[in-house]
Amino acid sequence: MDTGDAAWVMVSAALVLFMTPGLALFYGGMDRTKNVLNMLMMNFWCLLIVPVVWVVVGYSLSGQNPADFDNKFLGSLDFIGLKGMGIGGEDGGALLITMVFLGMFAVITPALISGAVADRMKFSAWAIFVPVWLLLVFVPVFKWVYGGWLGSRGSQDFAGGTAIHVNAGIAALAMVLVIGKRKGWPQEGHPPHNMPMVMLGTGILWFGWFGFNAGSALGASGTAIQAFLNTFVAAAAAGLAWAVTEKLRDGHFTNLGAASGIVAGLVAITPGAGFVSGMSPLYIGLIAGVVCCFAVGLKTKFGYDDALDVVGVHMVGGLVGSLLIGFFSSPDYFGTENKAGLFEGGGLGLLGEQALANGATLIYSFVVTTLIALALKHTIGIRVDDETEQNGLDLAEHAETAYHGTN
Amino acid sequence: MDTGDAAWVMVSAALVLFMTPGLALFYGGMDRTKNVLNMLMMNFWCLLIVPVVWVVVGYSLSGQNPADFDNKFLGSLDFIGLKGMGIGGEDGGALLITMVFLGMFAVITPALISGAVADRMKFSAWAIFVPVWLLLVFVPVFKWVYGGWLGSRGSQDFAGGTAIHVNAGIAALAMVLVIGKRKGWPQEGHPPHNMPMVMLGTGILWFGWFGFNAGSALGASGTAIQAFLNTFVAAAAAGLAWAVTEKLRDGHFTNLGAASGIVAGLVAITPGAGFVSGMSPLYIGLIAGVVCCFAVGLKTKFGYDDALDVVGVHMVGGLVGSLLIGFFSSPDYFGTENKAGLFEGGGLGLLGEQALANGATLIYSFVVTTLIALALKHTIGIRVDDETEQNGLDLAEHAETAYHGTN
Amino acid sequence: MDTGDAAWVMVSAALVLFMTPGLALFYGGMDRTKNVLNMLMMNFWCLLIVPVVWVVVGYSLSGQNPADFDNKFLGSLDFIGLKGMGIGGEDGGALLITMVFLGMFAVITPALISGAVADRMKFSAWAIFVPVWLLLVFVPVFKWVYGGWLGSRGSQDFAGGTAIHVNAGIAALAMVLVIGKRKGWPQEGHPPHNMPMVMLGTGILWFGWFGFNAGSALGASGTAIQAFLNTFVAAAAAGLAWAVTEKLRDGHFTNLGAASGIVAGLVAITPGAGFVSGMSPLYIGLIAGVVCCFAVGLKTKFGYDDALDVVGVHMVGGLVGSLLIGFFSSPDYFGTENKAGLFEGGGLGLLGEQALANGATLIYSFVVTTLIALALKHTIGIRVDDETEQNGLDLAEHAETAYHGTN
Amino acid sequence: MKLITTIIKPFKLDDVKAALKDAGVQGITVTEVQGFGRQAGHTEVYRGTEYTIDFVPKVKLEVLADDADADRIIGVIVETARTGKIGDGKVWVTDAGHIVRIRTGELDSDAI
Amino acid sequence: MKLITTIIKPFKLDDVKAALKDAGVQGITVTEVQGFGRQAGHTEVYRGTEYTIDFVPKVKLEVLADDADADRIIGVIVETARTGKIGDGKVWVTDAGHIVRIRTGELDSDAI
Amino acid sequence: MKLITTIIKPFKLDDVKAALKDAGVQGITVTEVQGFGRQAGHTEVYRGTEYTIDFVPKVKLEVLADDADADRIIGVIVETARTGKIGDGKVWVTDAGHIVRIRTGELDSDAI
Ligand SMILES: Nc1ncnc2c1ncn2[C@@H]1O[C@H](COP(=O)(O)OP(=O)(O)O)[C@@H](O)[C@H]1O
Ligand SMILES: Nc1ncnc2c1ncn2[C@@H]1O[C@H](COP(=O)(O)OP(=O)(O)O)[C@@H](O)[C@H]1O
Ligand SMILES: Nc1ncnc2c1ncn2[C@@H]1O[C@H](COP(=O)(O)OP(=O)(O)O)[C@@H](O)[C@H]1O
Repeated sequence: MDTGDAAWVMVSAALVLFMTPGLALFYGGMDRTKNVLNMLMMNFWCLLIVPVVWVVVGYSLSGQNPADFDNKFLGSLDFIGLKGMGIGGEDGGALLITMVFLGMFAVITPALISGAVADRMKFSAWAIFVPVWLLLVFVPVFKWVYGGWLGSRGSQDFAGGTAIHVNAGIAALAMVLVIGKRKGWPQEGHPPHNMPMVMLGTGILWFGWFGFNAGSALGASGTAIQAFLNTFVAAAAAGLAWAVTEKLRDGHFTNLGAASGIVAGLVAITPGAGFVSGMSPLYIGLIAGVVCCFAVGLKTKFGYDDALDVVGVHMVGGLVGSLLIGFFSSPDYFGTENKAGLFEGGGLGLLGEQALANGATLIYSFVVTTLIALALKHTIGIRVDDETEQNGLDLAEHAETAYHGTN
Repeated sequence: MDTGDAAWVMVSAALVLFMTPGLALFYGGMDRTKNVLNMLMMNFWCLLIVPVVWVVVGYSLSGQNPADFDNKFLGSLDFIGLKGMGIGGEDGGALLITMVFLGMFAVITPALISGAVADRMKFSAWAIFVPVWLLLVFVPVFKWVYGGWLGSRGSQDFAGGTAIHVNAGIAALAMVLVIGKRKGWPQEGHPPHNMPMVMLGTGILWFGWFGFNAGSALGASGTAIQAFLNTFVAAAAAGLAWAVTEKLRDGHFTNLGAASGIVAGLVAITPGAGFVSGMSPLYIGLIAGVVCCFAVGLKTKFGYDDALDVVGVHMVGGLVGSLLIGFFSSPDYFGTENKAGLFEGGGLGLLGEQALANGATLIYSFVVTTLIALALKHTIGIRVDDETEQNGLDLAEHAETAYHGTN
Repeated sequence: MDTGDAAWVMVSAALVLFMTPGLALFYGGMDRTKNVLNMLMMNFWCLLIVPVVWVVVGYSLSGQNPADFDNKFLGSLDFIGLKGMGIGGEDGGALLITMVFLGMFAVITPALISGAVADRMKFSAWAIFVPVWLLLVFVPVFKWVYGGWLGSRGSQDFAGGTAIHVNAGIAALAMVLVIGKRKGWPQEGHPPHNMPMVMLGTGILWFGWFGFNAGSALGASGTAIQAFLNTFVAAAAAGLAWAVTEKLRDGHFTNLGAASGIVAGLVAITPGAGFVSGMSPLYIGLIAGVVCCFAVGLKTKFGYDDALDVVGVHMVGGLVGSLLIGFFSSPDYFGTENKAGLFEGGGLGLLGEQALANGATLIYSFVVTTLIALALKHTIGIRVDDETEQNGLDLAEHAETAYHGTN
Repeated sequence: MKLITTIIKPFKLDDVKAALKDAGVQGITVTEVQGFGRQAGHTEVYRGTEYTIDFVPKVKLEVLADDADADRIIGVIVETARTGKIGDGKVWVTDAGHIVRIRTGELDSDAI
Repeated sequence: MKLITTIIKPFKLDDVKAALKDAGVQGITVTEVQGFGRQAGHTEVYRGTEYTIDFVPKVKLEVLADDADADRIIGVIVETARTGKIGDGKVWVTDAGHIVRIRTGELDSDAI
Repeated sequence: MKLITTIIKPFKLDDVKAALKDAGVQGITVTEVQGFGRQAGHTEVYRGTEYTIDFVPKVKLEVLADDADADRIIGVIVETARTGKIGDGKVWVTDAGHIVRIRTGELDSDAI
């Protein structure tokens, strides 16, 4: 493996790993003092269980080993325990570091869901949910999109807009529909307990997202550079759009608006990061910022308690970005195997494929996630009791308190 | 573009991006509870607006495209919207990633100023100030120093001592002279509300500064390695010098002293990072640490309310480092197009050029920044009303509160 | 130097630098409000003093310059002040960036010890202890293990299990035996004052550890990739093992358990990061997680007040990982100069060497650290007075307070 | 004039505040406190070491009231703050004289 | 003996403390509290959702004083803490007996 | 009924709590406060600028007690909290009427 490519993929993998603690802080800061450790632990749990499941069986089933490229729905069991994979081959470890890089995505995808179920999900249920959902939802959808039936039809997803954000976002919706609303929601609400923590998390997320998107080029290539540039511009544009929308609508530029917009822009540019160029990332960011700013209001309208807006930011942002590929995809730079979008001289074909890929993901993920949630609900239970919810999950679920003052 | 170089420049750009949230925490921790979100938002605002302005028009005007190398005062409008720039050319995207890398500097330069105007500047004025200052001050000075009349005369500025730190530092002074002092200053003062936040910010800044300085070699070259080494040694030496100076003068080794010294050292090594070698970074760091430790006391002496010491650390540190190039610059390693400093067998010529470049920057930036500030003052107003200042800017300007305890 | 290798080693060095602020937060969050700044400053002190000592004399004495490879016990004084080292040579700066990379290890090794002596050590004593210990303990042990008598006999230590973690861990034990217990310990204890800070520190540590371990390949090679993978899997496995052990034993999955396990796994994989493959990192992580979870209980059993478990995590984790090389080392991928472990077709030879290397380190470090500590105790004093201990070290030692609310 | 002081469970704060408002109370001062009482504290385990936290987070409310209103107000508090579980807290009354509204200098009944 | 309690705006703390010191007061105990009263709270909007924060940050001061000094001290507080805007706060007095200085065991007047 | 209030040094909290428990006290309410008194505050220097922090962290304890127990309780507090150094704090007593246990509605002696 070329050393420059190896260096870039390793750095990118490290950056994506760092995103999960960043996400934990982003969510944890928005949460209340009494639940922040539960939020952190839901995210750290993904950091503990997913890598193990991934190297043992998840990677193999995800069908990302070239030997499984013919499969269209699932990988195989040929690579459980990384059988036969090493750095000694002639690829010098390229396959192995790709496996690790993808493993980082496997970590953060279920972690995204934690923001929706905040403040009321039993940790034991979460502990089981994560590996089960990983194998039953993340792994197949990932295969479909990358080298599977959706991808081969012609839909595009550079770094995981469909496979990760739409997938996690719709799963979050399924979860909150089964789990139900937090007590008192939406009459009462609770402002973020620690906004600087939210902003720190945002900074880490943006920083790490350069690895997420530009690392997905799997080398330090021109495509990586374009993805890097797009990640920079789209995040800023979306943050700007969200902040300005709020200023016009509510009267103030807010930190949470800036942070939310940045994340929405990062989500929206993810699917197209390596397929669009020029000012397209600017437009994608601006659109995503405005759309997501309004989308987070849907939960009160429709009455699903998506506590920290996983649906409004990740599902909607992912959909927006993924569909916009149908307009902005520019095959010039990225090779003709990629279709052109409507604005780049292509027809509606790509848009149709994008719609199909996302539609299939939405349906499959929603159905299977609902079934997992129901199974948990009717066996070990999925929701803490009222007293735990009132007093906070940190103490009851983890026997820990976030802040100890008088000592 | 060589993959190793591409990897290094991308990593460096990501590191520099991460510096702005780091700076936000560094400043925010030093600020008071009631103003911390305003401080964070001033920094995040730069992260939102600058990338957009940069790709649309800022980069083009900055004259950093080779086609504009003949211009000596300003770039052109030939590259607005990144016209004609892509990864398809034979440079494989080198120009594009350089554009992004420079964009990160464009983000953090106005952000530096926020520390000076803390606790009293209207956010609406800041929102306008940032893009205006970027185009009227940052962009021309950047051009002058890099490929413009100052640079071509022979002054040196490896990673932005003059173009960024001196420039932002003197602009900070201009701003506080127009805005005026905080109520009660200097009789009353307010210690940092969260020192661990300051130290976290310091850690992020140092980490990111490796990208800032060593990334400015624009490749993973020997020069990058030297700049990396210098960034390591100078920051430590300056932190040590500041901490020891305080210990001798005030009796204690303080965290804020260590943090301030580290930042002062990072600032001071920035201009010479790729031009000095051997033990020179050690000397530069030690000198900067001591000088800046005393320089932050000037504000009380002269009565300008530079709240978080942007002048004392960035302007003074930048000047110290830039002038010291005149002594320590060692062309042996860095090519003979670079002049030698006094201690390296050169004459006083380089020192003269350094003085001239910084002098020109000081004058231009001070005058134009003052004009911008006055224009804001006499139109939309530049300062919040007394009640907002008393109650804190977070609530009045952003309708947010940093910490919510009882929930 | 190949650009990809240069990029990777620079990135790794930056990542390792970032670990020390991460460690400061990890420890600081576990500490009490009144002592957190003292904890941070102990760590930042290493960031200030060690780089200076390292470039001036430490590196030279550590014998890591090829010219000193024949020495078996200590380097020489030939490279004080980096004499004769530059980027102009035909290695293009490879030696210089390696020197910086190793300097980052020199920074963090004494910093590790700070967690043990928390809450009671005089800062003036710490200020002297760090450079003295660096030169008298770190430097010689480092030489012995890397290119010295222990390494040449055949023991292996990829990234510093013996030279760094075992060394710092046993030194921590020596220190607390001389300094004595905190007032009230173990009857009273004090839960962490800020758990989110601990989790942030953990995230930074894991992120940085990719540089620590995979960077130790000193290039973007297959070995680096394997070390990267091992760092990912072992940390997760150990975190999982510790968290599950606590769940079974105490009833809850805790954040501190997850964090501690992650760090224990990172420590344990450090010595073997570039020598084991396949599922070995998984086993090493699982073993280290369980062993260290119990090892942190030893301090109450044996009555040594290792405040934040440096012995239980770093010494024990380092020993576990280092000895497990004797079982899992797989020379296939890493060159036949490396011995095979017991499970990989080797005999007990390697295990014996590992035991010897760690034994020698334990004895030497313990004895010399004890002597340094006693010398400090009987000269300037090593422990703060009771009142300072009661009121907190932040104010008395640093004239600073971590959090200022009412302002 | 009376000063009514009450210690309640934190999650009851919103309810009690609303009920007091409905009962005509125009001002309250709230403090976060730590309570020690019949309601057991809890145990936190960090790295296997148990820490007993004796204190339970509570909220203290102080209400200045006319003598005539005191009993009614106490009644409202008791009724609203009650969950019937240990740790619901206390209410008590002390005499308060010379109440002054700082803004206007109004006194006693006029000041509350 | 009297216990004078006052709720004031946080930014007035330094002034009131200084004025009390000038008035011969040798000790004060200060608590951060949340006030609810005529002074409206405020609204914070997070992601478009409005949260009404009813409480306003206030500071509570407690001063033990000789009976003879109480009125004077109240006067000083009222004068210094006044801004004339809603939310300036209250002062009130309660009787305090058996004041003991822990360090010396001194009582009442000698203990304050 | 009596309300005993005391200001003590924070590190004495555990001892005082234990002593009160031994003395039969079943409940305490604790508040973190800032004290100003004879014990000097301190100076913090940030970047060469001195900030004088007049306030010292203290802990306030409130204990409701039967009239008959008050003196004994005060004695226990004074004895346990004393270090003999400036800043040990104060104890004082106020009359408290109508104590109600919210959970049960029990009154006065039964409520504490
Ligand atoms: N004697 C007391 N003096 C002061 N505060 C008390 C006293 N007893 C209880 N409290 C306060 O009331 C709270 C609830 O008391 P507790 O005994 O736990 O339950 P309950 O009021 O239901 O009997 C305590 O946490 C404490 O804050
Ligand atoms: N009846 C009351 N009982 C206790 N505290 C009160 C009462 N009324 C007001 N306060 C306290 O005084 C503060 C100021 O009161 P407010 O009604 O807002 O203004 P003003 O005192 O100017 O009339 C409140 O925030 C609250 O802390
Ligand atoms: N007159 C007072 N009124 C209210 N609180 C007081 C008064 N005097 C002292 N205090 C409180 O008691 C604490 C200790 O008092 P201080 O004068 O420092 O020492 P000592 O009690 O040993 O004389 C102070 O920090 C303050 O909280």
